[in-house]
Amino acid sequence: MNFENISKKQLFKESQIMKIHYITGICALFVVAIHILMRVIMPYNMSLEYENVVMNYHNIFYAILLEIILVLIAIHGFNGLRIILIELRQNTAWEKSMTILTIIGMISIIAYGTRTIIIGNGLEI
Amino acid sequence: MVVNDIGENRVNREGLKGWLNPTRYGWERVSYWFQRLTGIFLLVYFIGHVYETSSLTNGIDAWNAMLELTQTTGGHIFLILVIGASTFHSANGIRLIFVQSGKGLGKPGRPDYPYDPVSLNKTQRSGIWIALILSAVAMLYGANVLFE
Amino acid sequence: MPDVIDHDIVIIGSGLAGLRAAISAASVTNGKKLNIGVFSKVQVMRSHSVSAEGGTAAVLFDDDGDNKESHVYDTIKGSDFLGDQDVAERLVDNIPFEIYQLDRWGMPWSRRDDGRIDQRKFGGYSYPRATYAQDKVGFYEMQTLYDTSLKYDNIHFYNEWFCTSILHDDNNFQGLTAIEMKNGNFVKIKAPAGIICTGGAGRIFSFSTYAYSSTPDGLDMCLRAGLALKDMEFVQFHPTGILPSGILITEGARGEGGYLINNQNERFMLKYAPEKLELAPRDVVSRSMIQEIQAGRGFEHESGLECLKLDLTHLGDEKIKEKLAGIREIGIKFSGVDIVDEPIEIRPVCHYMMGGIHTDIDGKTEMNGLWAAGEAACNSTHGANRLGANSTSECLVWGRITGEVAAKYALSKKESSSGNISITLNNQQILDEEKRIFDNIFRGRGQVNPYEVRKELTDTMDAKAYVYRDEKSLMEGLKKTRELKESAWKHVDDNSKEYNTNFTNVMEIDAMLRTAEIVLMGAINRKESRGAHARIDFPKRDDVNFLKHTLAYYKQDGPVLDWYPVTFTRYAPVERKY
Amino acid sequence: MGWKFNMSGKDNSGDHSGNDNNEEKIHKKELNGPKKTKSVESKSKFTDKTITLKIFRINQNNEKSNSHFDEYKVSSKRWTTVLDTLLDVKSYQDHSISLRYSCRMASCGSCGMKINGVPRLACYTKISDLISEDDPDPTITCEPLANFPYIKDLVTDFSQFFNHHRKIMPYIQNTKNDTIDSENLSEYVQSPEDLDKFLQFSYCIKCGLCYSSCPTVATDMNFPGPQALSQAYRYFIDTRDSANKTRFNIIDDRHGIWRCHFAGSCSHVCPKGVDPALGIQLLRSHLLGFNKNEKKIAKLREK
Ligand SMILES: Cc1cc2nc3c(=O)[nH]c(=O)nc-3n(C[C@H](O)[C@H](O)[C@H](O)COP(=O)(O)OP(=O)(O)OC[C@H]3O[C@@H](n4cnc5c(N)ncnc54)[C@H](O)[C@@H]3O)c2cc1C
Ligand code: HEM
Ligand code: SF4
Ligand code: F3S
Ligand code: FES
Repeated sequence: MNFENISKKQLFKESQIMKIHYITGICALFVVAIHILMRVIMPYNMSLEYENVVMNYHNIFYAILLEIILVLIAIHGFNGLRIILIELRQNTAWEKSMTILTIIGMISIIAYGTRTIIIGNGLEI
Repeated sequence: MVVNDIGENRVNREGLKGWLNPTRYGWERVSYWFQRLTGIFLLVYFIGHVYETSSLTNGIDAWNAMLELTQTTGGHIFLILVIGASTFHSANGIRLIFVQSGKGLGKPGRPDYPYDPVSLNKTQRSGIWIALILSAVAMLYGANVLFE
Repeated sequence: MPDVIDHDIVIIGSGLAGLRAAISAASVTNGKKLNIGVFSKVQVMRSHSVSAEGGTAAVLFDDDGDNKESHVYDTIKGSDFLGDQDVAERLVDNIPFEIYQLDRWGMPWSRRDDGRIDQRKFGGYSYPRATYAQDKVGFYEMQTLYDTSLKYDNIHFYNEWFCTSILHDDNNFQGLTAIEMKNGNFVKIKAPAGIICTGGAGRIFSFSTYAYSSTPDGLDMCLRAGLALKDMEFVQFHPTGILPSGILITEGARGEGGYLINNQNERFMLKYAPEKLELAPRDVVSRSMIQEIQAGRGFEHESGLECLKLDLTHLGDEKIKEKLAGIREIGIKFSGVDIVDEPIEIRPVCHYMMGGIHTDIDGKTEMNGLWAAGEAACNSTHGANRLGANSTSECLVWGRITGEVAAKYALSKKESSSGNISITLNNQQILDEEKRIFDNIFRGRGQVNPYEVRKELTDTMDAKAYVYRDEKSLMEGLKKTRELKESAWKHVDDNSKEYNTNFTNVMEIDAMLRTAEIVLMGAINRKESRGAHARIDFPKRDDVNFLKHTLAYYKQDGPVLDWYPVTFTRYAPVERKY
Repeated sequence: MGWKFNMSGKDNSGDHSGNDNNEEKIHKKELNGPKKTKSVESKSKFTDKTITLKIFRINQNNEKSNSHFDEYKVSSKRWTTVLDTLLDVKSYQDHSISLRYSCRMASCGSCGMKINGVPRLACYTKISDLISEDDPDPTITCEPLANFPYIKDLVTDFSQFFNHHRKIMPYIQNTKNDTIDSENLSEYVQSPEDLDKFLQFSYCIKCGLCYSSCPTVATDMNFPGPQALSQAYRYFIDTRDSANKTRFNIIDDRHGIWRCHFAGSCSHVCPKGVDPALGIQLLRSHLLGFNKNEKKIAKLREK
C-alpha cells in the first residue's frame, strides 16, 4: 500500500516547523503593527512621499524593523504555502519540489527585500 | 487528483472542492476556510508589496510612477481588503494558536445525549465572531483613512 | 488474491469470542508464531457483540462477601438445572482473570471511588456481580480486544468475507469456503484447526434485539457438515425491548433500580417474584409480563403492539446520565422518550439463543480440529435460561480456552509434519458447495420475493414460538416454515459480483429456514416447561423425562432429533423460586 | 443501595420528586397516583408520509460516468429511520442496492453515508427530523461517504481508514505490567476522574463520518484523520499506558497531527459525541510540552 510515511528524513521535525510558524506569526503581528502605525503618524498620503519614505529607511532602527518584518513574514507565509501544497498531493517528488520551491521563494523574497532596504538606506534625498 | 493503488474509478476524495466549500459543518469550518484564503491572499499581497517598495531603488520618478499605479480607487479597495484580511488572519490566528495548543477548549467529560462537542463551544464561536467583527472595523477605519 | 489461502488456524466470526480466541491463539508459540486468519462477514467492529450493554458477570469482591460458589449456583439455578455443572464451574473460575486481563488491555471499566473496578446488580444473582463500563460493556470490550489484536502481526483479518461451508475429510477439519464480498470471489481456505464464533441466530425472530447480521449461517454451516445443534428450542426473551424496533434496554436499568409498571401503575413484579422483583431471571420476568398483558393490564403502543413500561424516573438525572447514558440516548432517539422524565414502553423481545453447536467443556465440537465458542457454541453453561451478563463472560472464557487449545493442536500438527502441514482438499465437496451457492442460489429462479419469505418466517416465529408456546401453534409454525422453504424463493436479482448483499441475504435466509425448523421441532419435542421454554399445555418441569439436552442433526430429508445427558457435580434440581 | 428491595413498594404516602437520589424516598415512590410527564418531542407531530428516496448507484468496476441516482417512493412513520426506508426499498423494490448495516442502534458504525449532503448514520437519522411537515414532495438523498473509495452503491472501502487507526498503535503499552498471571489477579488503580479523561474518546464507533468531513483528509491521504488521532490521544492519556514517546514519534510527522487545522467538522458530524477535534488539540498540547504533569502512570492494586 502506498501508505508508509513518505518523509523519513527531515531537517526539522514538523513540530519544530510549526512552532516557528506560530512564533513568526505572533511576532509579525507586533512588528507589522508598528509598521502600519508609522503610516498613520502623519496623513496617509504624506507618509508615502518619496522623501518621507527614504527618510525612514535612513533611520537604522526602522530599517532593522523592516528587515525583521520581511524575514518573519516570508518564513510564516511561505511555510503556510508549503503546508497547503503538501496537503494536495502525496508523493515524494511533489513534496520535495514543493519544499524546495517554497524555500527558494522565501529566500528570494528576503534577498530582494533586503536589497531594497540596503539601497534605500544608502539613497540620497 | 490523488490516485494510489485503488484505481481512478474508485477514487472518491472530495479533493480541493472539499476544502474550498465552507458551507457545511458550521462556523469552525468557515473560520478554517477564511484563515487559509486570507493567508494566501496576504502572501500574494506581501510579495507584491515588496516588489512595489523596491521601485524606491530606482529613484523618485520610478517611485511616483508606482504610486500612480497603486494609489487609485481600485488600489485603495484592494488595500482595504488587505487590512480586513490581515486583521482577521491575525486575530483568528491568535485564537488558533491558543486552541491548537489545547488552551480554552474545555475538558473532556462523560458524553451526554444530545452530544455537544465542547471544542465547538461558545468561547470558540465568539472568538471567530470577534475576529470577523474586528476585521470589519479595521476595514471601515482603513476606508476612512484612505478615502478621506 | 490466490485461489486457496493457507492458515494455521481459522476463526470464523469476529465478535467477542472470535477476537478473544484470536488473541489467545496468537500468543501461543513454540518459538514460531502461528498464522491466524479471522474471517467475518462484517468488518470487525461491526459484529453484533458491540451491542451488549449491561455487564459481564464475575466474582471480584471476595472480600465483600461474594464467592464463586454462589455464582455457580446462581448460574445453575438460572439454567433451570439444565446447565452442565462442571462447565458453569469452569466459567466462574476463569472469568475474574478475563476481567483483569481486559483491564490491562485498556478496558474502560467503570470505577469505584477507590479506583477499583465497580460492579452492579443483575437479574438472578445473589450479589452485585455484573462488571460494567457505563452501559456499553460489549462495545468497550470489543474495542479493547480489537485494538489489542492489532498488536499481533500474526493475526490477519478478512473483513467482509462470507463463509459458506466447512471443508472436512470424514471427521477432520480441513478448511472453509468463503466469498470475498468486495469482489465476489469464491475462495478456499486451508487450515488444520478452526474455531466457529459466529454468534447467535436471533434474527429468525422479527422482534429481536439482535443486529441484522445475527443470522444462523454459522450454525447452518456446521449442521451441513454433519455436526449437531444442541438445545435450540431455548430462546431467551429479554423483558425490556423498546417498540417498535426491538432495541434493548439493558437489564442494568433494572439493576440500577428501575421498576416495571402496568397500566394500573402497579409494580406488578411484586406478585410474581416477591423476593427479587424486577431482578428475577429473565424468563421469569418475561413470563410475568406476558401474563400482565394478557390480563389486560398492558398499554397499547402506537404500532399496535401491547406493552408495559419501565420506570426509571426515580433514579434521578445524575445517576442516569452517569450510568445509563446510552440507554437514555436510545430512548430519546428510537422511542421518543427521555427516561429521565418518563417511563419507557417495553415488551419481551428475542434476545439470546441458549442453544448452539454441540461442544464439550473445552469447546470442542464433534469434528477433529474444530472448536466453537461464544453464542454460536452450546457448551451448556446456560442450560434452559441464561442469566444476564453471563454471556459476555462465556465468550471471553471460551474464546481464550478454544484459542489456546486450537493453537496447541495446530502446533502439534505442525511439529508432527515438520512444519509443513499438507492438506488435500476434497474436490467433490468444493464442487458441491459451488453448485449449492452458485447454481442453486445465485443463478436460481423463482417468483417469490425472498425478503417476503424472510418477513413471513420471522413473523411466524414471533407469533408461534414466543414466550409461551403450545403444541398447536408450534405445529402451525413448523408447517408454515416448511411451506416457505418449499416455495420458489431461492433466487438473486442482483447479478453483479461486487458486494452483492442480495446474494448474501438469500444465503442467510436459506440458513434461517433450516435453523427455524430445528427450533420449532425441538420445542414441539420438549413436552415440559423449563427455563425459557414455557409450554401452556405442559406447565410443569419434568425432570423424569426431560432433564437432558436436545440434539439435532441434519440428514438428507430433514432434521433428526436426539438426546444428550446433563452433567451434574454438586447440585440436585430443586424448584426455582425468586 | 442495599440488595434487598423494600417490600413496601405499594406505600402511597410521601411525595415523589423526579430527581431524587435519596434512597428513602425512592421506596416511598407514589405508584398509583397520576404522573406528570413531559414529552421529549410531541408524539403526534409527524403524520405518515410518502417520501422520495434518491440513492446513488455506482459499481467499482464500471466507469465512473455510469454512476447515477435512482429514485424510489417509500412511506415513513414517526420512528422510521433512513436505514429502515433503505431496507424497505431493498426488500420490496430493488434488491440490487448495496449498503452496510448491522446493529441498527448506532453502535456498530456500519451505516455511515451522506444523507442530504452531510455524513450521518442512516440508522440514527429519522426521516421526521429531515423533512418539514408541509413539504409536498419531500426528498432524501443518500450518497456514499466522501473520502472513502467506492465499492458499490452506498458501500465504500474502509481499509485505508482502518490502516490509519492501526498505525497510531491503538493499544495499551506498559512495559512493566504487560503480562498477567493467574496467581496475582488485580487491576490498575484508576480513579473515576482519570477514567473521565479518556472515556469520551473511547466511545468512537469507527463509523468514518469524521474522516469523511475533514477538509484535510479530502486531499491528504497520508493524514491519519480525526478518528485515528483522537484514538492516539485516548491511549496516550490513559493512565495505564506509558508509551508517550513512541506515539509522539508517529504523529509528529509531515502528514501527522499538524495537518489538523481545527476545522472542527469532525466534531460537528460525530454521532457519538467523541469530539475528535478536542482530542487532537489536547494531544497537540502534550506534544508541545504544555500540560506536562497532567499524566501519572497508574499502579496495580496491592492485594
Ligand atoms: C442487545 C444485546 C445486549 C446484550 N447485552 C449483554 C450483556 O449485557 N451482558 C452479556 O453478558 N451478554 C449480553 N448480550 C449477549 C452477548 O452480547 C452475545 O451473546 C455475545 O456478544 C455473542 O458474541 P459472539 O462473539 O459469540 O458473536 P457475535 O458478536 O454475534 O459475532 C458473530 C460474528 O460472526 C460473524 N459471522 C456470522 N456468520 C458468518 C459467516 N457466515 N461468515 C463469516 N462470518 C460470520 C459475524 O460477522 C460476527 O463477526 C447481549 C446481546 C444483545 C443482543
Ligand atoms: C500577523 C499575525 C499573523 C498571525 C498571528 C498568523 C497566524 C497564523 C496561524 C496560527 C496559522 C496556522 C493556521 C493553521 O495551522 O491552521 C497561519 C497560517 C498561515 N498564515 Fe499566518 N499569521 C499572521 C500573519 C500572516 C501574514 C502577514 C501572512 C502573509 C504573508 C500569513 C500567511 C499565512 C499562510 C499562507 C498560512 C497558511 C494557511 C493555513 O495553513 O491554513 N500569515 N497564520
Ligand atoms: S470519532 Fe466520531 S465520527 Fe469519527 S469515527 Fe469515531 S464515532 Fe465516527
Ligand atoms: S475536521 Fe479535520 S482539520 Fe482537524 S479539527 Fe477535525 S481533523
Ligand atoms: S447500523 Fe450500526 S451504526 Fe447504523
